[in-house]
Amino acid sequence: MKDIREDIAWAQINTDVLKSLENPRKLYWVILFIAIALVGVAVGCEIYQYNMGLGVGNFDNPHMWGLYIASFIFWIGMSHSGTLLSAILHLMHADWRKPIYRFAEAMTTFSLMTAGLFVAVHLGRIWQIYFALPYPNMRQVWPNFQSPLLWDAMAIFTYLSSSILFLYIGMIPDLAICRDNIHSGWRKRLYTVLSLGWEGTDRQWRNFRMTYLTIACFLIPLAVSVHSIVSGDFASSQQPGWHITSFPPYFVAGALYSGCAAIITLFIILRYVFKFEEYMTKSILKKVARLTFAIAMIWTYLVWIEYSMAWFGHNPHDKHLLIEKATGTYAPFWWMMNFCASVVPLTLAFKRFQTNIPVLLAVSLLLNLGMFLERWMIVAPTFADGYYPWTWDHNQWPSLVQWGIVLGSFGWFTMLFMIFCKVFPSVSMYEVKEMVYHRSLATKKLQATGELAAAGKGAH
Amino acid sequence: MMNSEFDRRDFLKVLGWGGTAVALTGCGNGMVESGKETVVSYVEATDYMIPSVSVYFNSTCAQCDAGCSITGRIREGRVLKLEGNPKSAINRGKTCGLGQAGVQNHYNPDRIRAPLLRTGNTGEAITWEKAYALIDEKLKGVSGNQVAFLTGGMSGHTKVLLGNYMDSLGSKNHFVYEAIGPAVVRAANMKSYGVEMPRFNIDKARVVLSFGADFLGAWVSPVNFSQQYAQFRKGADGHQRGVLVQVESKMTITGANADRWLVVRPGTEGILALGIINVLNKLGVKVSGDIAAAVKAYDKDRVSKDTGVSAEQINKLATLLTERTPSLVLAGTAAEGYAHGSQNAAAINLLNHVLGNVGKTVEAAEVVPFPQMAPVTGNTVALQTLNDGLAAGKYKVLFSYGPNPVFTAPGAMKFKDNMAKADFKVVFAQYLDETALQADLVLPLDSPLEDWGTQVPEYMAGGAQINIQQPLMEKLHAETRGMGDILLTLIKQRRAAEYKPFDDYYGYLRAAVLQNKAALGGAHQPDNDIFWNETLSKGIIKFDGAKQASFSVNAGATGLNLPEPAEIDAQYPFHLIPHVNANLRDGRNTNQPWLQESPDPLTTIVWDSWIEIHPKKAAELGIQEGDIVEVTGKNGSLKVQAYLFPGIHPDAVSIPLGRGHDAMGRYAKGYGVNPFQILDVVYDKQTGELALHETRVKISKTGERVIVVKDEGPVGGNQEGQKIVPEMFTDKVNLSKEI
Amino acid sequence: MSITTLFDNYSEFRHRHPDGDVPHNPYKWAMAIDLDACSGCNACSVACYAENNLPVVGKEKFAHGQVMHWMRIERYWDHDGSEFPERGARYLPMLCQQCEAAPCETVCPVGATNHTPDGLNSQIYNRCIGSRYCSSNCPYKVRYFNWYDYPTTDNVWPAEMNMQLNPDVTVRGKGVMEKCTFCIQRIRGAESDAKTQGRLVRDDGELQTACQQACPTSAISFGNLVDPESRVHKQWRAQQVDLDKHEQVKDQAEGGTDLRGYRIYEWLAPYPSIMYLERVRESEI
Amino acid sequence: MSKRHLLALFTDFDAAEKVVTELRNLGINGFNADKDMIVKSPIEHPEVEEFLGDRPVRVQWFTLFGAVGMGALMFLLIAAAQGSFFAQMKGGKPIVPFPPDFVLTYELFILGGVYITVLGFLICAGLPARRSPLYSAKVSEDQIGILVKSEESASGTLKSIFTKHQALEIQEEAGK
Repeated sequence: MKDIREDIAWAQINTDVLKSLENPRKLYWVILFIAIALVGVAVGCEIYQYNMGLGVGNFDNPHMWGLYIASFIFWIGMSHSGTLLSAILHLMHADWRKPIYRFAEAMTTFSLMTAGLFVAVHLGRIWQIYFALPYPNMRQVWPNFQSPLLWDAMAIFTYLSSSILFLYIGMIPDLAICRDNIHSGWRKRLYTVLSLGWEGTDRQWRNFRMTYLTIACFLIPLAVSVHSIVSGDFASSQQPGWHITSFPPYFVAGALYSGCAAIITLFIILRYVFKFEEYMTKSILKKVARLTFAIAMIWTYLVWIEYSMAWFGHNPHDKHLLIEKATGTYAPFWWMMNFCASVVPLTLAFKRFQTNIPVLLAVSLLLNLGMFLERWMIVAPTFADGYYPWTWDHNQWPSLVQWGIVLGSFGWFTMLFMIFCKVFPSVSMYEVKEMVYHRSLATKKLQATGELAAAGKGAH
Repeated sequence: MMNSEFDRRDFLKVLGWGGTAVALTGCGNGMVESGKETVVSYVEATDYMIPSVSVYFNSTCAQCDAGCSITGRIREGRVLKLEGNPKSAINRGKTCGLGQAGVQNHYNPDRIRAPLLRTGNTGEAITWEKAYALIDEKLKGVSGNQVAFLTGGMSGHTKVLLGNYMDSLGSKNHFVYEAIGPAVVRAANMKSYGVEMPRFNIDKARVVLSFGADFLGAWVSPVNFSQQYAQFRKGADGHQRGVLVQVESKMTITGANADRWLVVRPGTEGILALGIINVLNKLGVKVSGDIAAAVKAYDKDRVSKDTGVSAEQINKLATLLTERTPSLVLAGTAAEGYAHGSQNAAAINLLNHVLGNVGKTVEAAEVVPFPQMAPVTGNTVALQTLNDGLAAGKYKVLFSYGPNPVFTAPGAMKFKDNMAKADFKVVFAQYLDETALQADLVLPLDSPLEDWGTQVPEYMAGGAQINIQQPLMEKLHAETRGMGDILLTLIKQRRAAEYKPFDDYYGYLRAAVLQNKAALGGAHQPDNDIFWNETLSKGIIKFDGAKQASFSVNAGATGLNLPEPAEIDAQYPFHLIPHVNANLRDGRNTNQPWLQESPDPLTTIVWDSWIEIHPKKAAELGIQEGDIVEVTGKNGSLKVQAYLFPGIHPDAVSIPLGRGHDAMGRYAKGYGVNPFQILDVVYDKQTGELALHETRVKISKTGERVIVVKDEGPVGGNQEGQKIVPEMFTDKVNLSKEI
Repeated sequence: MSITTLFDNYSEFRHRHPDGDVPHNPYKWAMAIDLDACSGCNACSVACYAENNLPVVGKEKFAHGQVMHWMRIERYWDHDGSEFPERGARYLPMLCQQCEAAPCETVCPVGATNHTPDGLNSQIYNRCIGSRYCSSNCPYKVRYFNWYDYPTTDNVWPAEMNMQLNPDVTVRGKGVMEKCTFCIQRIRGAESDAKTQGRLVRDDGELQTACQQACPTSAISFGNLVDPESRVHKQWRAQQVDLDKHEQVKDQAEGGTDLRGYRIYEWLAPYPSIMYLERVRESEI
Repeated sequence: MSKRHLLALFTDFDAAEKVVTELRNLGINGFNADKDMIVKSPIEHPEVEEFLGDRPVRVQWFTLFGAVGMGALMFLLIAAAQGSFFAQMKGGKPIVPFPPDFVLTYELFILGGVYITVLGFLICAGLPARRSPLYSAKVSEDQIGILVKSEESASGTLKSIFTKHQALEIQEEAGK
């Protein structure tokens, strides 16, 4: 199977990647346009909701939360795979990550930005959102540090800013390349400023390596903590279906899961629109697919743990809720969720699908549909069948306003992401160089010892 | 009370100004902003109005006729809330939801603001002078018996004034109409006790056996009964907890609180009563010969067959009644609403005699020593007479004050059309209700919280008392008048000389009270002003040691013959039970949003009407909750949402009264249906009262379905096995020990 | 400065309700509701509307479950399979339980709902940003959210109707959470009166909640739980219900207890401040 | 005595290594191999450090300080903030509850760590930097550059050494 050529000239790498900043395929503009349109829809809905009050979202008592919180978790989850690829695999010296971690990292950043929006959209009084910030004030009123929501805010802020820094630091050498190769216009100025006068001197490289490593080390526990804390919003509450010990690992697994699926989707799109066939090779795709499959199985295991805890644990409320999920108003979505997220990934177990682009695209989209439903099925049913039977409510549906804003969030994410890929190199040039350099060294050694046949392409 | 040292009227003026000021500043209703009004500063506020400090004045609740005394909380000249007046023997500081909503009757945005004269189909606002002149003119050349005056139950000085006015017109046609008053029971009581409305000592009873008397909801004097009920339940003075058994075909809120709710076939309440007497007799309770003879036929098997109450239940009940004395038996709305209503009531009252409750738990109430002020109670006979008269074109001029006959009269009586036959129709009203819309001249009334008056409650709970009604704040609308003032002006048109000294109703009232100072307990107080202000601040005039009504006990069973239970009509298989909702009553309070949004105690439905069907029956008919069903009777049909309700006899369906207005403003119009319109016109054989429960209907699905708007969740009041409202039995717990 | 306070009052900061070292003093407001007396007539609910400026949301919004009744009367049936409810219905007035360890308090991101020194679960409207986490975490679902801006909604408080609004109580705008306050405006009034007169609030009806004052059967009693003279205190004592237990001793007794007092969801350990007295039915009939 | 710069470009690291080792071994006077020699490469290459001799990295100390300092400071501030609102007693919880504060401290520990590390990087790597006198875009593409600074006298020798190892290109600073 075709992989990145080891004898590819470094200069070639530069030119190829830099091309992506210039002329993508038509499809790029189509996607960008649709995305912007969706954002428009969402803005409209939000303005309406802002003026009328949240009631237009068709919330009620007890349905206090709806799609907003579900989407919030969804987007937070999406962000995790970026860290997985860039940080964890970096530490594990899995060099195949090098061509794709840049856009994964960008995905992290932008999905976090999207998630952040939902925190605001969800509030009854957005205009008072600064109350949640710990700013010193004369009355000495501070946010309530006991609230999981505040932990969220803190965790997300940390995660977002760290990811942005990580993304930026890792991009400096490439920005220098852009600076050196683009000779006019605002881009020239932009790259000149951003590259901070990088010249690839030994001193710069030395500190660069150490810094990159350190931040990677920080990001891993951070990513884990972020989604554990998000799960804390539910696990640390008292409600049936939420108050579950296994939630933190369950959420983290789910996060990595949807993230990987999203990577596959974006991988395929970028590969096409920016003509990256040379670098985003099928062998890489295969590895991501396998990774996704593994995580999918972990997630399935955890979700079954959750079900069996509800079923066999002697809590009538949890058990009732589980039955309601499977048979009640939400049953169709619940079953679809289980199908998409637990059954569909099985296709990834087959070699021929692991590199079949149309199949992978479809599967990855289904997986994320499943994961979105999963978040919704965590939030909504608990409101529909909480503790108190008198206030159970089985016919509340999110209004078009809610759906509009959720759709818009996808547009918003895609818009940011697409613009980023057009402005910045979405394949890390210097690391691809490192990759082919080290591989060629390895091959040379093998040739020297004449064991090329034995090793084959096993190196990757 | 801090208000006894100054003249109330200056005070009210002050209040009024303050009121305007705060209404505008405090509530930001835009008048100030739009420059229509200016803010009045507090710089020159009087001592009586301290910003942010409430003052309290006593008055009388006019939401129903029970005559609860209320204390209004007034701040910056606005009445904010009504609480019960603890001094009143009737409600002892308590209020019902209906009473609480009194302020919404007062502040209601749909009140009429000026006299309206009909020109074609529109009402044109005119001045009061013009209105009075018009009435005067219309009355010229009209003989007294061509004038009819329709009112609801009345008492006190307004009643006196009205009486005098009718005299001045030489008219005897004062029709007193109550759509849902207990008229038949009154008649029956008159027969068996010699008084229309005795005092019921629920708190003294150990067992209360109520035949459809919804005394916790809408019957006679609910707030008073509720308090007695609480006592009765606690088992006052060391007794064990009282037992409540409710016999009816459709569960009322009282039935919902009963220890045993006995569902009977509609109309067989009397039979059950006689059956119980029969069993009691067997159990050794002495009864006079004629009674024994009368009940001989009613052995428990037959009764059980007729009523559907198991023989075993009847036995248990009878035993209980013998074991625990005194008991109290009540005949209520459900029992009286049939062609044999009087018979039912008589039979039930007989039970009281047999059990020897008369004189113990059924007593004669004290009476106010001013017979001319005593209440006149309404009935539906009056309506019929009036209706016939109108139909025959006997009446040229019709005055209407209080009831809303166009809404509450059965459609089959064609009251609306007959009313049109009168040349000149004057309606005194707060709202443009259905009747007012038919009038030629509509005169806007003050709200009860703006008006003066006196009231003598029909049901005297403690000693005799006269309730004072006084304004709690300045008028909201300049062009409204109190009924007293209107009557005074009208009567001046006839007898100017006699009424010259009274320049308004307030003056009349004050004079009238001071005249009888001694009799009203002011003997010790030389100063009239002080006495007057004290009286007002009390809000109640009590007559200690007033004598009781003469109580003639008639325990005979003569003329007692109950019909066989009605067979099921093949064409119209269901009894339609028009249910009296404690909040909406006959529909005069439907335009008070709090009441519209306060859930019905049994179905928790709001803002709409519904028809109650027993789940078993509904299953037969394939009806589910929310199905729109068509209810068809001999006199028309209506479409209403179905609610499956276990607390109703399978042969009966029930629709609440009070909703279904097509007038009366934004909060009432267009919500629900009006079952009055499809009632069969059947009369009680003895009293000639309308028998509200005699209507037969059939129901059919229309295919439409709605989501029933109710507070109850999808599991319909199921606790899902949780400990939310657990229950104990009296063999396990002793309440009399409790605090 | 704040750090010094921290160190000075450290032990104070570490105590917790209700089983902490510092009891409520001098007030702990609590309720006892006798379900045997309650007739389910809704007077309390309407009184609450009148006292606390609750908006009437109308049919549409009620249908959407957006009703704002702080005090709701719940009607339950015995589901014993019999054809008719022969023992009547069961009524339960459900309002904010003013929990001692309220699930809603800890989760509010801005601390808009707190535990007051006199034992209330307070809600600060103008601090609330409407995250609705409190309601999500409330086991009783007795918190109500302003989904719309009711003061400016048609026919909620049209001209004249707005003159009835109680000046002692805020009119809530859109986007804030609200709930039963035990009529805090009355409580504060009584407390400060008592303070100026150098005494404690008496238990003689000087302080009544709106619902209690209206209740025709006097099913609701409200008062100061730490005042041994108060009716509420005596009732709780007599029923052997302790505020700071999530499992009462009497309930562990063999064959149950003959006492009626219980608290809903006691086992969740929110330590509700409202004790209900079980409904009773006659065993003879 | 003015100094002048030379930049030589080589195809790969091996070539560059040879040059560097040679320059370091024969001590040309007027040229200090440890101070005046900079290697520029398109990719990060550990070997470079080895043949360039030991040049220390100090970023990790920033990291340590940032993480620990920020964490500790924030815990104190949060606890102090809680300590100073008496109004916000939470039923069932102490006013200064440890678990939540630890969660926040944990986040801030990481936040501080990352921020200060980045700061440290900029300081240690001397970024943002003024561009050095001689630079070729080739360096960011595929060639290894060696930038040396020496006395006029030494520059000749250096140039010859570069040419000896087939430098692809030698840039020379225009003489002042």
